[in-house]
Amino acid sequence: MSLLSFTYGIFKVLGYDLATFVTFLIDSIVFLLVASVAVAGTIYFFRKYMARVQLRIGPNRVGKFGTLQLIADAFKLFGKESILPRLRDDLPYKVAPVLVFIGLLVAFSILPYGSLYYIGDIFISNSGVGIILLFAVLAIMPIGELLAGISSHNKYSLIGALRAVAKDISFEVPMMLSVLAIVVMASARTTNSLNISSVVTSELLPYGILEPLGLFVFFISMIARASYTPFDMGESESELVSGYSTEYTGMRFGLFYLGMFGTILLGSFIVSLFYLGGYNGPYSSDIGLIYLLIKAVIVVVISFTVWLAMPRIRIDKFVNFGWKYLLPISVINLVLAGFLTIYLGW
Amino acid sequence: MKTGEPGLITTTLEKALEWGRSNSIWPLTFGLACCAIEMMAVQASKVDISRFGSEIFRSSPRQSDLMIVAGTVTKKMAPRVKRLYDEMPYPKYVIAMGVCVIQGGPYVEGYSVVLGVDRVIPVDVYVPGCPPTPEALTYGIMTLQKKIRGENTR
Amino acid sequence: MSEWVELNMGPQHPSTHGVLRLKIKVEGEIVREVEPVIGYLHRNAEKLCENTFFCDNLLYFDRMDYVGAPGMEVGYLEAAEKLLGVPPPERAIWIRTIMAELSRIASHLVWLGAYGLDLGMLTPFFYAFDLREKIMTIFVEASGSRLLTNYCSIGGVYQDFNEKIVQEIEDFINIAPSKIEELNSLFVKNDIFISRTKGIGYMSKEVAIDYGVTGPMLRASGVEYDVRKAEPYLAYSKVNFEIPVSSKGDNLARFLVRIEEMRQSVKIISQAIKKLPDGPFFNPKAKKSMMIRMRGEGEVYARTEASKGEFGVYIVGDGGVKPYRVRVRSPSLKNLSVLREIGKNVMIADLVAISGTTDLVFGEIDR
Amino acid sequence: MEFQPGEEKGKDGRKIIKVKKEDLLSTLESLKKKGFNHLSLITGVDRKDYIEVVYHLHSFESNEYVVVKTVTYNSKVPSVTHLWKSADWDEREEYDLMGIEFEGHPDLRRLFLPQNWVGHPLRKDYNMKNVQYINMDEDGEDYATFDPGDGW
Repeated sequence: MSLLSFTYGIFKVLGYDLATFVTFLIDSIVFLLVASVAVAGTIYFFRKYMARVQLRIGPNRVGKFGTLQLIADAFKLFGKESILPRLRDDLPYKVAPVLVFIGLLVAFSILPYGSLYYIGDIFISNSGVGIILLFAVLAIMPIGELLAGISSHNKYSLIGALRAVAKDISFEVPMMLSVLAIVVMASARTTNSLNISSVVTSELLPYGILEPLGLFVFFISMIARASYTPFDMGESESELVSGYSTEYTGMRFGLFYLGMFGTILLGSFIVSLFYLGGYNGPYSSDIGLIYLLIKAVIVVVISFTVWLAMPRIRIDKFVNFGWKYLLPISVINLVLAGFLTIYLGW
Repeated sequence: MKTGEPGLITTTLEKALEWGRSNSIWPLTFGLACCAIEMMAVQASKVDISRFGSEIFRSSPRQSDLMIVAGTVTKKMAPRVKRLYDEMPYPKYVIAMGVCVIQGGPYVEGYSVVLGVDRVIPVDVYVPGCPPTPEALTYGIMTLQKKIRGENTR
Repeated sequence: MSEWVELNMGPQHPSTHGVLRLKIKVEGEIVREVEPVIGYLHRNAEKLCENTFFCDNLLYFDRMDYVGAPGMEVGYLEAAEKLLGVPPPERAIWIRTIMAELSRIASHLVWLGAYGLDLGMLTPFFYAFDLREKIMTIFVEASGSRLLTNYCSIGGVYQDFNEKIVQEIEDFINIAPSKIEELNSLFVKNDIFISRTKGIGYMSKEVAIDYGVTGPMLRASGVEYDVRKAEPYLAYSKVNFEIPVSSKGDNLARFLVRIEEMRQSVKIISQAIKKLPDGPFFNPKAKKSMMIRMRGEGEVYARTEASKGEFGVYIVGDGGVKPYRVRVRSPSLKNLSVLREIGKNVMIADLVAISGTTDLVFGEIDR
Repeated sequence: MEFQPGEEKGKDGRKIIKVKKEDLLSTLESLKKKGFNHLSLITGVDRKDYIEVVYHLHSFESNEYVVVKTVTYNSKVPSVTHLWKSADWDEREEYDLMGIEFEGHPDLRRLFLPQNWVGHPLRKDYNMKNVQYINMDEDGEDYATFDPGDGW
């Protein structure tokens, strides 16, 4: 029983073809809405959490406790004038924010979310090569940042884009190696070790305990992917004004903004799925989603705390760090994972 | 329906937009002089501007809605103020903070001070004081909110 | 040469603390040349001072270093009172010492918060401003104004310290050290902060002296020079304090020197509040009706240690009720001019970090 | 009051050395050799028919302070940037506001005001009624105009 078959059961009267189509359509729409609301909730939570950390109150004028703040922001951003720089590169300039946001949503729809009482397993796509797909989609988002930086005809944006690319190159390889270690370990227990849900189901002991080095590398990579402090060299508010998104106005900027927070949430889900045991636990067939959500929220809080407390690292130091520390660590991690798998039979 | 009378949906949308705009004013990080310190104090813990949804100080004029002209505008700075104002997307608002910005303040007799920023850009709300207290600036922002919503500010 | 890209930072830029404009030439990420362009806050204070009474000129000095206004007032009055011949009574001297030290802490706190923002740390700013609010309440209680106090006046102070102010200052002394430690540990216990500041922006002793750098920047380069010790004014010869000196000359040294200065200032205040003598708080020669009739002749140069460095005021009087010429030695101007030297061949991110440690306040640079 | 070379004590107790313009450089050089390595301030005082130029020097080693004063009738003074780098911006500022030309300064431009600003504001004969405006060209450089014109 899964979300898909649950919906399919409702529309069964329409016949197989139509029912399948309607099922996927409706599920995707519902899913996109839920994902968008979740991202908005992350932003709201961040603003409240930031305020608390900084001895402030945070938004409290719109709605109870300011819960409608994000809706107000969205309305305002929709109503803003869209200024297009005169010397822009038109197509990339317009595509870039969409690319970032679409990449984010697609990545959300690849993940499995465990199960909840009557709805059953919650997923949209249970691809057999989910891990490859996920990281392929994640690799789209920096392309959006790069396009935004290059096409807006602004020196700050250009430097921001160059930094973003330098940063991406230096953490992608360690990130992929640490994921590979997970696939290696999962392959001992499941036949389909590239499917995300079978990987998660196979981790009776969270992989974060078995390979803490991998967790370390992966968490840092996720911070760098979402690009907040200490690794927000692409935006670097105090140096490059706003980095690659300097020239963007209105909702186009809003998409970048959503994309950033969405990536934090996405990263937290991925970290808790791969390294913290995901939705496994007692009665996981009933309340697996709750386990996952709790873990994700914890990771989100840790991420925000890191964001608020850390200064920005310099780009060359990060590149150094990526190649000189993260890469060897992730290689060691991979070797250890192979060792564990072969000799200890994990 | 008579022509020229806005329909229900239009008015509702208009109201919603006004509500959104008034509750999510993102100021530009733009401090000129003394008043900028009080503008920073408005961000800080005691007078917390984030309650009104304005804590996101954007440093790029492209993403900000409100320009708080905080501090004396000199003649050398005035073209820049105007350019920054031009770079902001509509709808945009300006708060003139402090007497220097309103009419020149103590520097009114000088040779290099603009006698009021309203000679360069249009101003929505004037906040007098030298410098205005953070509370005064907060009141200015609340007045601006009322103005955006079309309420009577008196 | 042709591959260098010209980049304009400012006058509106989040890291320039006001209206500094840096014309920089970058090669990739590395800054090859930096030229500060100033004058965007040139408010002709020196000219206006010539057309205003001695007593009213104080307001232009308030607006110079606006984050530490009482310190500037003290600087002006040191010169003006010598010129006019109305020395302040003992109690006023001690009150001014307390106010000057409070303003030094306030100024360093603003700098600390802004420096955190420069480096991308969001939170210390709020903690610093939270502590600064305590000083602001003292200022409000004493003078009625938060920022530009206009508290000291020729021949004394505007009004006496009452019980409440003394109580508030004592409260501040009690909480300040622990809060300063907390702020300090927010920064120095962070490895990334250390990597951003240690060894970055090195300024040698020779360069610092040659460019006329003063204040914490000079002391961080290993010169033990503080006007409070070298030429004691106010009550500084009667209190115990130390001058923090570091020989490292980098960003971290400048940071630590400023933190230590805050601690020393708290120490000075706690001594001064105990020694605060009774007596009149203004010189009867300078009562309000006499204020605008005071005449000064000759020339006087007085220097004080403001939060940014050596703040000098040179007043020439021609026997009239208004000064003939007022000239201000602005510490930030000299501290900024050295940026051409130490801001070369560093990365853009480091340039921001370096210009952050110079602690610029534009009211004082451009005047 | 006629200008006489010599030494005197100021009202604030500082030693004032008065020198002729021709002897200025040699005096300052010998002072620098004596250890006065901190040039604190350069001031120009417009005395209507001549301009006084005042140098404030300090020595870190011996903690001494000395004021050197000279006068110029044609508003030209030799530059001391080769002795103290700190003189660079001071001289530019005095050139900007007081109109003293420092001969031998490597880069004598106005510091605060745009390059084509008319007059030197701190001169006593500067006409404040003559309002000038500043505009910005495409490259971000300023120029002063008497015509309010565009943007004002």
